[in-house]
Amino acid sequence: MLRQIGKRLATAIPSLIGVVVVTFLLTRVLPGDTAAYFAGPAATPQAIAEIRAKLGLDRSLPEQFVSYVKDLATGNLGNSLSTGRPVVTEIKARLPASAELTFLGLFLAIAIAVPLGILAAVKQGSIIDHACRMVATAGVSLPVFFTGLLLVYVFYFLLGWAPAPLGRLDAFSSAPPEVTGFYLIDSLLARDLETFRASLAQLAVPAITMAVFSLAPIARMTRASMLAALASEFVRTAKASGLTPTTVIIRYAFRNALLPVVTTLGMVFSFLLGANVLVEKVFAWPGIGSYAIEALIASDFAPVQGFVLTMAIMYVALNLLIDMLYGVIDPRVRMEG
Amino acid sequence: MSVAATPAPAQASAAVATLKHARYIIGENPVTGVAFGIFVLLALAALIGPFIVPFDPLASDTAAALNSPSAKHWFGTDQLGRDIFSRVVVATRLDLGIAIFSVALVFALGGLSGVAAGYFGGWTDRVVGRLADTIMAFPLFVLAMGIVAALGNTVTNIVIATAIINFPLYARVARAEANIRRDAGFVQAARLCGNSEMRILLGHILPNIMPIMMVQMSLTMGYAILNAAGLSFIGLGVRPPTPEWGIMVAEGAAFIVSGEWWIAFFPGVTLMLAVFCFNLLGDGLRDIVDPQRRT
Amino acid sequence: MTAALPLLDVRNLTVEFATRRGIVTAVEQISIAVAKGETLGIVGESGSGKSVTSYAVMRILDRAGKIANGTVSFSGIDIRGMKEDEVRDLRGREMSMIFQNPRAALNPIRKVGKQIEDVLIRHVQAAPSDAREKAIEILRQVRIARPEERYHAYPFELSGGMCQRIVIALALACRPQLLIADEPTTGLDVTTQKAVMDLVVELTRERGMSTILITHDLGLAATYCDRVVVMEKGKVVETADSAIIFKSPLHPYTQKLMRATPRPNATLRGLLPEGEALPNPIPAPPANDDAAMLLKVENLVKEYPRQGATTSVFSLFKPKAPAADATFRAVDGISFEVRRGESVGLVGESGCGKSTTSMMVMRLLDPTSGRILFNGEDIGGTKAKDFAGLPQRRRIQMVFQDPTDSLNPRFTAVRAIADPLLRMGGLKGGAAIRARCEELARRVGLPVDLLDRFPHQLSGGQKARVGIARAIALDPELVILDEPTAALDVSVQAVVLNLLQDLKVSLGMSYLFVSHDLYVVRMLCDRVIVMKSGRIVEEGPTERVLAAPEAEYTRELLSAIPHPPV
Amino acid sequence: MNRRDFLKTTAIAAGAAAPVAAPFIRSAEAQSRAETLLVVTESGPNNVDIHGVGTNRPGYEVSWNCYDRLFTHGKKTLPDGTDSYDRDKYEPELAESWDIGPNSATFKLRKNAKFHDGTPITAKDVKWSFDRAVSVGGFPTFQMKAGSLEKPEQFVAVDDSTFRVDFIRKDALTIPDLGVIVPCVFNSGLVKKNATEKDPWGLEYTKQNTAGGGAFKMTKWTPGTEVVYERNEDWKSGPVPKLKRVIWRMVPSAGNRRALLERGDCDISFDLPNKDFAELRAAGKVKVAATPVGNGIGYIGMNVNKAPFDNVKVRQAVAYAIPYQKIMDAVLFGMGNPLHGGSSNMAAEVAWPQKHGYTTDLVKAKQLLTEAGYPNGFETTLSFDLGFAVLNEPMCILVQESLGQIGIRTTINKVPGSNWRAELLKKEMPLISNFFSGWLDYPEYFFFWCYHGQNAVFNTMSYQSKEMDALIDAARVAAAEGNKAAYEKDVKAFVTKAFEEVPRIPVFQPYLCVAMQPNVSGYRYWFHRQLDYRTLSKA
Repeated sequence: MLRQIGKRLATAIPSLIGVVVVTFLLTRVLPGDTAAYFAGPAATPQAIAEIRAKLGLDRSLPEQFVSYVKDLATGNLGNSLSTGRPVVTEIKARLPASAELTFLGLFLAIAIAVPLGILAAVKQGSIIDHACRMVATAGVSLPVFFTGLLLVYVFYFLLGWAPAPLGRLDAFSSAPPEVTGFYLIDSLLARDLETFRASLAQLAVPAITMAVFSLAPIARMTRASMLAALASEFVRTAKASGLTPTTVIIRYAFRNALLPVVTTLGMVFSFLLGANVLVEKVFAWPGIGSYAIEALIASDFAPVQGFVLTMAIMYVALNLLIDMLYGVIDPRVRMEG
Repeated sequence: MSVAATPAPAQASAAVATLKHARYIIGENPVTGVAFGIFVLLALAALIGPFIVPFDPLASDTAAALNSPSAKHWFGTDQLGRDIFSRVVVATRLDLGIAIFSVALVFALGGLSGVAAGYFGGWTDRVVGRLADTIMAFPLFVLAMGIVAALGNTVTNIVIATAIINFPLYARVARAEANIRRDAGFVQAARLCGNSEMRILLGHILPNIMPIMMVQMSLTMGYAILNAAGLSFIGLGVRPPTPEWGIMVAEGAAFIVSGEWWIAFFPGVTLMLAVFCFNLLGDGLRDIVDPQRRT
Repeated sequence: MTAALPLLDVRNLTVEFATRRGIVTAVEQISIAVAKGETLGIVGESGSGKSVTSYAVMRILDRAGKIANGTVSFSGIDIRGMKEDEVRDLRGREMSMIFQNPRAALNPIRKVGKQIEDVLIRHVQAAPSDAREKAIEILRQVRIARPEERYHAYPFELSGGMCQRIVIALALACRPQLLIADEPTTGLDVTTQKAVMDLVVELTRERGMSTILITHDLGLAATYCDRVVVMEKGKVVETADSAIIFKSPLHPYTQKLMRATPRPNATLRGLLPEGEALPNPIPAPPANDDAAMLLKVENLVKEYPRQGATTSVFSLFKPKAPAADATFRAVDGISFEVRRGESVGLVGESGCGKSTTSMMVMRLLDPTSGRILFNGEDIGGTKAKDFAGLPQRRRIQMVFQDPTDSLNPRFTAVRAIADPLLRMGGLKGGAAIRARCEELARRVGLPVDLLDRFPHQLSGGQKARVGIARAIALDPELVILDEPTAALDVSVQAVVLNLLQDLKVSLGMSYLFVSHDLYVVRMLCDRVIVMKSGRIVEEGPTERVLAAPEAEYTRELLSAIPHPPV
Repeated sequence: MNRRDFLKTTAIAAGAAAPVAAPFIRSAEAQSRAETLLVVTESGPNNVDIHGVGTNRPGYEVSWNCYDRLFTHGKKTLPDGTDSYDRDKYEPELAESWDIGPNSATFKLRKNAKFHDGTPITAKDVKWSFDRAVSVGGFPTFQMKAGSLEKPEQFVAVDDSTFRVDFIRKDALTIPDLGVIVPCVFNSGLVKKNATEKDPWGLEYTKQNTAGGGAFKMTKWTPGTEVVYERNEDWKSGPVPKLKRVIWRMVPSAGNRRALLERGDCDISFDLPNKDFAELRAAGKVKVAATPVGNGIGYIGMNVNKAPFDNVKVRQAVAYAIPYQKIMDAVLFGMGNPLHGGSSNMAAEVAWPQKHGYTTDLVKAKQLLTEAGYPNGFETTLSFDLGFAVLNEPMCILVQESLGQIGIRTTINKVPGSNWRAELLKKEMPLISNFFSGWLDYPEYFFFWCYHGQNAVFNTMSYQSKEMDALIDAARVAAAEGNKAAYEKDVKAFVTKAFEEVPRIPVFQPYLCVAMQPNVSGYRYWFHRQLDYRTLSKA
């Protein structure tokens, strides 16, 4: 098993190298003049040149790249120019917020979309099937920022059910003592139900926004692979053996249909990480997505590079997890290793 | 070239059969029918929209700013008094354009390289695979943002960025489908007939994976529009005053709380309908273009 | 046969399917009875409604299908009128079913033992505590060696025959009264087929069960059934004891089917229905070097890497040769020859290397070593992917096993036939090519008006003809026939085999005929080569090999083939 | 079915949310809530040191509230009833009293004033801080220079509580310049302790930590998310603020900020779109203070070094083609003073900004364009700062449309906020929409940076004219010498010239708008356009 993980990680290395190079180049092509930005409103050209030299931006691209890679090798992602803090610290502080939101969104999406997909497949061609398709498709048809703003408008502004979109906790609650960085978990560990409810309340609307966006691909894939599984011969055998519909649908059909669904999850996760950026902006969420946008707009290279690299590593880790899940679900995959 | 061997009447009858089949699919699946209807409307709007709209979509009229929907302004007016209905209709061409061109581009890039990877295997496969993996490892929207920010926010660059982030999807689907067929009987037969590898790839394999690619294209067309909208939200969309759904929604969103719901609502609904329609068409399309499911 | 109440009594059963073209009647007014302890064969070609009948009995028709009329009673109980959960109780416990393609019939990601347990527990034949023990016992009963270990196996770890035993174990776990076996051995090698069928017969006899054997293979029905029902296009055309039906079939369709089934001493013309015999073709003018060597294969070897052995992470950077022990030989140094105008049969069970050999000769696959001489030239040295550009390409053609798979779904028949003409025919202009295609169509007996159809609009036999027309379009000297009739019904097979024989005579081609069926080979081939595990075990004139096989393996093969009484 | 599931999920989530939607009902928090101010704005500080490299506007706010200056400004009440700082009235802050002579100014510091860490504040700290301001370069040095504060030698710590500034030349702006944000007093001991050889002024430390003695201490800062202040209970440089705590949250979505205000979930916010301010003010649920920004204009600038804008007739044609009233109505929603429609281009008063004589007159514009040799117009690019898109974008669209009618075809170029400064510096954009305001509310100060031939970054039009330079310089001298008549003449002359040659077209003087809950009082407008928490209180 360990060898397999190692192997899988090794295959990810070229992609990660690709990510590092592409991000580096992309951030350097950005039109912003970082030095001018940080020289402030009243800077003279000399002042800007000084700052440029100080930031090392006057060196050639290859030189800059080499020193960037050297830093990377020591785990140093550089300092954010705009906040002055080490990018590693910032990402460490913000990643849990994004991760908590993204995972809860993904979890919600799975919890809704998978049953929908199964239902649609079992009742293929019926009104229910069409309705499932419509609902899931409608969710993915709106720009995610718009869904978010709409939900805020309805559930916060009009109805007052949701708390103010002020980030992870309202201004007057204090964060639970940090263990995992996930407020939901940390507050439970601290047996602080009040904070748990407060942070869940803050999470609910943004997580729903994310979930709505990712329903369609999961539901569509669940339905398609369930249909394939239900039409398979082993399901016919199971039916001919008199097994109950629940056993047939769940233990025989769904377990087999899971593989493509799990594969889709990897892709959906990648999309969610992107959508996350917009959702965080809408909900004033102190995650790394909003951090990255601000940095990108400020042409602040280091955080953008750090963000993309973190996301890439998360993506690789998730895919590793999915591969391992594959092994759990499908013995054929396990044997090949 | 090869079509010469097939006389025209056969083509015509095939076309008639396709039409009949399409009518059948729509008859059987009302959802696809509805989606198709929306598509026709959108296509119509894109073609003749600019000639039939009641107002100049760019003309401001501050005296009539922020009017709610009325008989004169069906969808109301925006902050500068521009007629939202006219803007929504005129924007169809640009939005469909972005969708179609980005899909065409990603099909040309991802689809073809994916087919080649699946068919030839070996280093082609490894290179395309690595490329797809690398792109996939980016948070896709952020990559699009970066590309547009770096190259400048023109329509062309939005199209390019959208195409690039969809590359892995196309490459993977095309690769998988080509890989299944690389040793299929008809491919072997084509080899025996003296077809070169390139001709087999383009003339035999590609047409056969088109149905699946069409589904993929239909789905990503919707995604392309959403992507453009997201870029508009963070200020990287098309240039004003060009009407575009995403930018109208993004700008209109600021007016929701103050009660001018129509500014974001109508472009939003149109955008949603378009994406919705592409998504649903994807499913229906597969039935229409896949001859094996026709009898 | 007996006055006692039949175990299963199907009367006036009509099954309809809602399809895109409206209601289609799959089974019409059929009546079938199965007595206790009896083995009934239902025989028919594809589309005869034999499987649908069994699904209707089990009430596992898919959503689109429904029983429109008739009654099905099992031990006197009306199955049609039962509630779904009541029928579910019957399934698996009172009547059960085994399917063709055993590997697909098992849940691929569940241990086989667990799958048996599921059924046992469902029908309260075992409690969760002793289910495992019972499952292992049942595995033992179906002759699975080391059942305790196999309990933990997944279907993909077992051979096809072994999987079929598991399926049988599933079906018999709860000791039902009726077993429906739907083409249980299709896709299995003849030797495996015999072992599986013998096992089914033994187990059902010993338990006094009734069995319905659904098959397209008259030989199988004749060997194992007490009574046979012949179905055609959803109707029962004849029912009789098997001893009687094969001796003196009454219905014309039964007669036709009987004739078309290859038997040890049948002739090609004899396969065709009476009165439909074709005129003999005019032989092609004999070539000058009549008995010259056309194809000579010397020490042909094909090695494959063992699965999973070469996937190195860094293969992008340093592709390395697989180690010697990581390979296995699909074809292990064989040599043979085909003379001009000769038909040579290449026979063996699945995995024996016969298809690999044909692909290498066809130059679709590169051999690991060895020589392939065609007309005295070594064509083995050219890479398969470059061979399309060589002039020899048009001299060697092939007819594929699966006519559906071998036709591009997006090409019309005429386009498919025209493909080699366009690439290598040297014909100019659409009209000339069209004319040649029509000529070829007439030659292979394909109505010209079907030429503009797509493959999915053609029947299996018609598709086979398109494939043959394409293969002979360039007047090749050697045609490889890779199980050209394996996917066809017997009556169609009879016609196609005759067509192939006639074409060979009139065009003066040589055939390399790859098949698993010795009787078919016998009718078409002058010589036969028997392969096993990548090697040739026996070679010689067909009549001699069949009449007096020298190799033990050949004898085994011959004896395993079921056939109707001669 | 699935729809019902979805609604159910939402309802559960919302149900869970309900009890905490109004957290302030919890009695324990009620007290602190009353003494806590919740501020929401679009963006937060990137650096809490005004001397730092590239400190943004929100950073000014931290500096203003956490550091003391020698003196501060008094209060005046504007005609509409809002409070404003008084440009001409100085009040003690760190200095109890001061004495301004012809060549120097001497300040007596409070003896009991302490930094946040308890260290007493001495004249040495003041000197060190001022030395730092003139030495670190960049913005602070520039700002000091604007008041002729250029060399460390000018600053003398006479004894622990006496501090003297020596003048290097006569400059009327020297004393006003000591009252801006930059000359703030740092805890020199603390900063020096955290300085390094590479960073002798400890900029890295103060970038993230406050080292002052102001009325508030910054206790927490999460960039892009939140800033939290606590009141400095030991503050001696003024009355102790009423607010105990200030929480400042960043909410990027303007719609959400308005929603928070309207639902009473935040106390104060000041960067909403004008339309929202106008509507909030009309609705009356929240208080809106709108104060014209002193010495500030929104303008359309033209690059006079590039054809066709090198032709004054073309510039005048553009000035006649700007749809002023449309902009006032549809872009500013009345939250600004119009600057068009004066009786003529002759300056009417000694003030800046003031009305010019241009109006929207397309016939005249077309005629001027024809005279200039562009009867068929031309093509150009109109650029704006995406960071201020709410205002700029609709304005540019209106300008674009109007210019189109006289044949000037423009492409709108949105420049991301980060690039704007760099683009301005290149001085290559032909046509821009921009905003500028000077801290020091004196016309010659504005003109010195925006019209003077020294061509500073804010002279975005690259306008150079010897006459103009002479007039501006003369006005500065006249001001320093107290020659009122000469000063007034010069100011009127350079304003008139700016209007005649019109390298930039003043379009409006914007209002600084702040919306707050009715129970928030004590808001005061400041030249730096950020909040001063010291005077604010909650009922």
